[in-house]
Amino acid sequence: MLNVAGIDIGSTYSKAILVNDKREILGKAVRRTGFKLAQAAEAVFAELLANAGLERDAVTYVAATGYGRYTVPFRNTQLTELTAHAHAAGHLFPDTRTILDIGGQDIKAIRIDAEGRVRAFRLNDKCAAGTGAFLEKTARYLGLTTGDIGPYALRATNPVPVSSVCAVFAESEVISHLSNGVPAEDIMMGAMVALGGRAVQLMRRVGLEPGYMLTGGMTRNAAMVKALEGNLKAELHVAADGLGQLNGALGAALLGLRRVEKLLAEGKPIAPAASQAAAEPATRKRWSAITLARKRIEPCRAGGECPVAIPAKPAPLQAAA
Amino acid sequence: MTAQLPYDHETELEHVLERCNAARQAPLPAKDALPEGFSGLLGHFPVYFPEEIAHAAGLLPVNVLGGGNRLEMKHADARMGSFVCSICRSTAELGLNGSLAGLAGFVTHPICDAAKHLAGIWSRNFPEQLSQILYLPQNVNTPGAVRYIAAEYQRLRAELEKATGRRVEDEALRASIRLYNHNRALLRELYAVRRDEPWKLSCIESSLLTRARTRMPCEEHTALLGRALDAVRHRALRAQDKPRVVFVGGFCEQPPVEMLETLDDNCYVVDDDLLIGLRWLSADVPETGDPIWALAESYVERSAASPVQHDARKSKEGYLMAMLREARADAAILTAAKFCEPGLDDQLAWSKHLDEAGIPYLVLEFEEKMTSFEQMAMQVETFAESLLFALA
Amino acid sequence: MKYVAGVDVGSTQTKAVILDEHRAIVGRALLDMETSMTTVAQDAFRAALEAAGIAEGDVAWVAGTGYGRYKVTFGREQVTEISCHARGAVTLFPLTRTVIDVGGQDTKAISVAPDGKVLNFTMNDKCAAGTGRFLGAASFALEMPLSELGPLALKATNPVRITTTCTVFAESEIISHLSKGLLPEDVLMGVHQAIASRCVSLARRVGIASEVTFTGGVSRNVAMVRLLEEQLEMPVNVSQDAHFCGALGAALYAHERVHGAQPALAA
Amino acid sequence: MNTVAEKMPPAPAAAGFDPRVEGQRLIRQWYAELEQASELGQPVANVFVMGNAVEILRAFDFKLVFPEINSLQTGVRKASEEYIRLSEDYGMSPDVCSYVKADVGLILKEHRHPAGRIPKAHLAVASNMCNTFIKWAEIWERWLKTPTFVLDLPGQRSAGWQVRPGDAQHAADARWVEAQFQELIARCEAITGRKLDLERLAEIEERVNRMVLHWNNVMVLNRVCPAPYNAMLDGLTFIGIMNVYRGAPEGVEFMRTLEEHLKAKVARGEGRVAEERFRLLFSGTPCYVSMRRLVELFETWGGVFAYSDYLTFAAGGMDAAELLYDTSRPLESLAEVTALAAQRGLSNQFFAHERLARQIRDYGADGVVFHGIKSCRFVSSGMADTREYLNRRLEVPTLYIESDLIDPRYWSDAQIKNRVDAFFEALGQRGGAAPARGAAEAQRRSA
Ligand SMILES: Nc1ncnc2c1ncn2[C@@H]1O[C@H](COP(=O)(O)OP(=O)(O)O)[C@@H](O)[C@H]1O
Ligand SMILES: Nc1ncnc2c1ncn2[C@@H]1O[C@H](COP(=O)(O)OP(=O)(O)O)[C@@H](O)[C@H]1O
Ligand code: SF4
Ligand code: SF4
Ligand code: SF4
Repeated sequence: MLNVAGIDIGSTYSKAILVNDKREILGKAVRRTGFKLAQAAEAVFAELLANAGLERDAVTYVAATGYGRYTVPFRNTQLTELTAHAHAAGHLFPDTRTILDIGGQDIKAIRIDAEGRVRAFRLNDKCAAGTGAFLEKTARYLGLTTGDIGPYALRATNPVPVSSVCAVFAESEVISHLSNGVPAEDIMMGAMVALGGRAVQLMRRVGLEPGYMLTGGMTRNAAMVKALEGNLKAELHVAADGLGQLNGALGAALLGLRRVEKLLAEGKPIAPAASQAAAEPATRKRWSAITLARKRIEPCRAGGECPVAIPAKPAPLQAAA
Repeated sequence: MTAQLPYDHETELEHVLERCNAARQAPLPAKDALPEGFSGLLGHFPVYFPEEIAHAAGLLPVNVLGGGNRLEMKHADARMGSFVCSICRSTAELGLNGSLAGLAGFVTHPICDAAKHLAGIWSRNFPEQLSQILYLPQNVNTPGAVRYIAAEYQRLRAELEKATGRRVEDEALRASIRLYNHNRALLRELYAVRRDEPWKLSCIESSLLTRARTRMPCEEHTALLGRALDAVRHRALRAQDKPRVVFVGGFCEQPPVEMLETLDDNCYVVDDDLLIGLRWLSADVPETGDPIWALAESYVERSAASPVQHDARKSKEGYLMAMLREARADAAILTAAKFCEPGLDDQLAWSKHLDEAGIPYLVLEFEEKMTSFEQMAMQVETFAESLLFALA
Repeated sequence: MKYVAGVDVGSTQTKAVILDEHRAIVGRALLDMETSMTTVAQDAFRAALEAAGIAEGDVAWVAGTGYGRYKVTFGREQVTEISCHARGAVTLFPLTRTVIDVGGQDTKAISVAPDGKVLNFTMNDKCAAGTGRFLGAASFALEMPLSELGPLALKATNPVRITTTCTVFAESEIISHLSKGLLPEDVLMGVHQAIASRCVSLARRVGIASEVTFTGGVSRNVAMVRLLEEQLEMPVNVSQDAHFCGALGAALYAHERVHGAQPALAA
Repeated sequence: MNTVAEKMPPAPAAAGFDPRVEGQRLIRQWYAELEQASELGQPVANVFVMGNAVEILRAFDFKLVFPEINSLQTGVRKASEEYIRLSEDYGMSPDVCSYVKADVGLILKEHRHPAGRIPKAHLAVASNMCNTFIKWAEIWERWLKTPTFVLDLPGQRSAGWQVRPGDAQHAADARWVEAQFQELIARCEAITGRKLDLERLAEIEERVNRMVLHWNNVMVLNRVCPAPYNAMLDGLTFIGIMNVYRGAPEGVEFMRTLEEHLKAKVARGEGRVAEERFRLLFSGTPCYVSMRRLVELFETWGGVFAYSDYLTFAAGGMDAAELLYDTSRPLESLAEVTALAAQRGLSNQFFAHERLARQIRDYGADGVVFHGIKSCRFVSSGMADTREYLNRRLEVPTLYIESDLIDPRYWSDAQIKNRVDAFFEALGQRGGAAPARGAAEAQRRSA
């Protein structure tokens, strides 16, 4: 019996899934990532084992993905979430060609081929305006929890446009809408339409090939799915049973499984977990880490020719009363 | 620690690289600490500059390549809009914070609108420096282009003569040309190693080695290159399972070191256009005859291609395809500096062409001042994964 | 009928100031933003009236300013916060030539002529990076009131460099630094430095001339004051009333309406 | 400048002439002619407004397409967003010139423009005045296989000296430009199968001379108070004609009548707005999607744009004082004037600040509005530094606003209004009448 776990350490949520060699799902787990990534990995893995009712040694192989993939100490391999999402998408909905993944801190649009391989992809800028954080901020202001956003917004009858590009400015836009008496659900839906527009724009940039799929935590938000479908004027595949959010983990698990199968078929040993593997010899020096030692401490010359000019520190001021 | 490696060559290479890395980060030498034979420093902006002319005038040519990601932008944001590429802004910052006060002059080229304005900003803020635009023409195809460039070079020569109070003899120019020819030949060898045995020389190492010429006399650089090449050839490194890629788009603003390291982690970069200006002349400049004419003619007839030079003979997709072919690359990484209009336009042209040709590619956008590389690493990793595992 | 008032409806806080005919502050109030800007403006005005111990009918002219200035429906006039901050700053510190106002969601730099008139100004655009909201994110992440951020940051010995510019992501960066065991004061100082350098580069756009006066809510933060001084390499004026500077400016405009232009205060 | 006026031939009064209506009619007529060009088998050339060789192309009877004007017209007709989005979806970066993006959108829409169908060009002439021109032309070259000619015009080499007609540098530059013209002429001859007719060229140049004279007078007329027209609204129509009909009889006629018309207006003491309180200078390129709104915002406060540097460079940068063609040597003179105009008007990074300072005086400006445009680095890259330089030397209030040429997504009404209001409050404080009416008006409008 081969059991392979896929662990996706995202910026907001950690997801884990366990599959057997028949590619059946044995268990799932989702929890907030928090800020200690290695601990998050341990915790979500423990939860996964508990849900599946299995012991740790029943798991043959662990494939890690997501933003914290290198911090999973017990992983046997790691791959990026783009590869993972693409593979799982091809597995769940073979006609998928364009994937949209909306996470807590970024959105990704991925175009894949019929075999579930990544063809092209795009990520948004480091700006919260187009991500799940944008909705969560708006929701926080309206006193909603993340889980409530979807059902609440679905009640909207007349969404108002939220035009600010900045998540922070959007907040004041929300205030001014509220003070004009606009119902909160219309504002919430408006925010989703705005986010949806930005997301579809990103999808366009990889080429809108029909066969759309939404993955990531946003699949749990029915209103967002509606907003996106409205914008795309097409249906989106969304995996059932909350599997959409686990899509990356599933892809990692499936790819891990394939790798194990290949190793076994070729009679090769399975690579040990990263924590047991001997540290790879650092053959290459990291030049980025090497700076001139004196540079950070004082300007090189009084004339100030140093490219990094650091002002001398005046004596600390007394904190005024 | 690494006793089993051929100790001497690794150490040798490390020494050379450390010298190069230090040169990259060091402040400009003070007036009394100039390398021997030089009476001052002449700053020039990418892409190409005829360093020979400055060298012969006894001015050390310093290629001003922006401030990297550790420079704090204090003044430049006030002088240039937020929509201008980083290299222009950080160069302005280096000027305004006094880091470039040691330059006798600063020469830019009409490569793009931002660089042209940089010259204006320079002249308004540093009237004491010789700030100039060297008009390398955007039309090198009309007969008469060589004559026009030669006239520009002649003008530059005269300006430098005026600034240094010393004549630039033809003989001195020819000597400089000889030096630079030798140096360029070594750089070509360096790139040949990358093409043939990329595991022996990473992209970052090669870029450090090349970049050192922007801060030291050509003579010293040639010596370092010679030592490095020797050491590299003896390196006992084996090929790993990594895709071979060509990296284009770093022709003016230089990608941060971390970005190149990220690429090295995942791929073999078998050719690139980093610092293309230093390698602009693709064959030896004639060492006889009128040296100015020889330089001008080489600019037109024996030169590389880049997004900032229009040349009807060199199509954008043509030279990229040639790079891919000659380096036997599997794929291309197309990059452009943020807000760099020429780069961004060509990036699109390249990607459309590679689409048609069915060659995989990855599009990245960088900024010299970027400090977070997680997203980029993820993209490069995904790309390498999709190339290698061919996951079907 | 000789009192005048200024109400500054900001993006995060609403401030009201009441002046008597000698231009002395007799009442002021500060309220956090609520859902309705109209009521918050009313409430702030009432609270200021109460503090002054006068009735609404005693106020001859109310001027509104700030982001929500048109919500001051009971006001007779609206003036932009740029003019108001300049006016207020020059009244507080007559030698002011540059005003830096850092508020909840915008940062402005204003250059004023020796006679106190606005020469030039710039403000941040379309992005909340480098505004008071950045501090708000820190206060949220550290679970610490705004007023304690500054003093704590000053204890830093080894400031951390904050790399995100986005105000929204700053929160998680702060938490992630803290979870790595970095000291709160060092992280906080990093946050302050990030804001200060953005403010200063904005201010350089109008050209910085001494004296510099720092106004807006963030001027109550001692660490920001200190960092601005360091980066500008000159002392910065900060008044106890700096937070009310916009409202004060508006009240001064109102005063001028009622009592006519006053002679300039200082040389 | 008076000397120029005296040279003018007397002209009949321009009764019943409405420059905006007439201008719009001419632009419509031009687009209609473009639509017919392919049917009639006429040769078509793409050219830019700066550093072009329109005189030569006209001598070969090319129909001229101005891609910049196509792009700005999508903005004026409120259709630009669609075109820009199309090109961004195609893969263009959001950070490049939005004129280029709108044009790529036009190609993707198979040359269907709101003003009509744009014919395919047989030749494109791009200059290096704005380097984006070259990148733009390269797109056609690659995509539409349009033969492209890049005209390299040497700009100013450094600060502190300007070439003068006849000095060695100018002679050398003119020689280089002429060499390129020779090649261009050969190309045109190959396309049209005709030889260049020097007399035609001289005739066209003569008309350009007259247009330039009138145009310079028109600009000068706005020095009086009240200003007869708004440089950034009416002015835009005028430059459109200066470009599209450069060297054509209709162009001369329009400019002549325009000058007449405005002279009459000045004589009547009529201004663009009822009450002119502030005379302003506009530096930079306009935001075509919202120019009317912007001008409205300014005019509610009694602010009029008396002049804009755009009027000069976007009309080819010719100053009647020294940039007139010598029609007895049409080709040589064309090269000389083109080389000189490149240095004077177009490649201005070394002296933009001095020129602005002079214009502030000439037009009696109370303030300067800088309009920085994210996507146009040609105009905007040095603007902040110029502004800072002026701030240090002149006590003129300046306003810096940012938006885009034609991309409506960069226009934020609330933000711009806030800045404009504050600017006028500042101007009001600096003396002159208290802007009470403006404030009241502004309040009424936003209520
Ligand atoms: N139950 C839920 N209902 C609605 N939205 C949710 C729910 N759970 C998560 N989300 C949304 O999904 C986002 C996180 O998605 P996820 O893909 O797990 O993020 P990441 O991989 O970046 O950690 C959150 O920002 C939130 O907006
Ligand atoms: N006691 C305090 N100590 C330090 N900072 C404060 C304090 N009170 C408010 N602030 C800061 O001031 C900001 C609000 O400033 P304010 O000028 O009122 O802005 P606005 O006018 O946009 O509402 C808050 O975001 C906060 O960061
Ligand atoms: S990076 Fe691009 S935009 Fe910047 S100076 Fe170089 S060519 Fe010009
Ligand atoms: S615009 Fe707003 S959401 Fe975007 S980076 Fe700036 S602060 Fe963050
Ligand atoms: S950058 Fe400016 S000048 Fe150049 S093409 Fe674009 S709009 Fe025209």
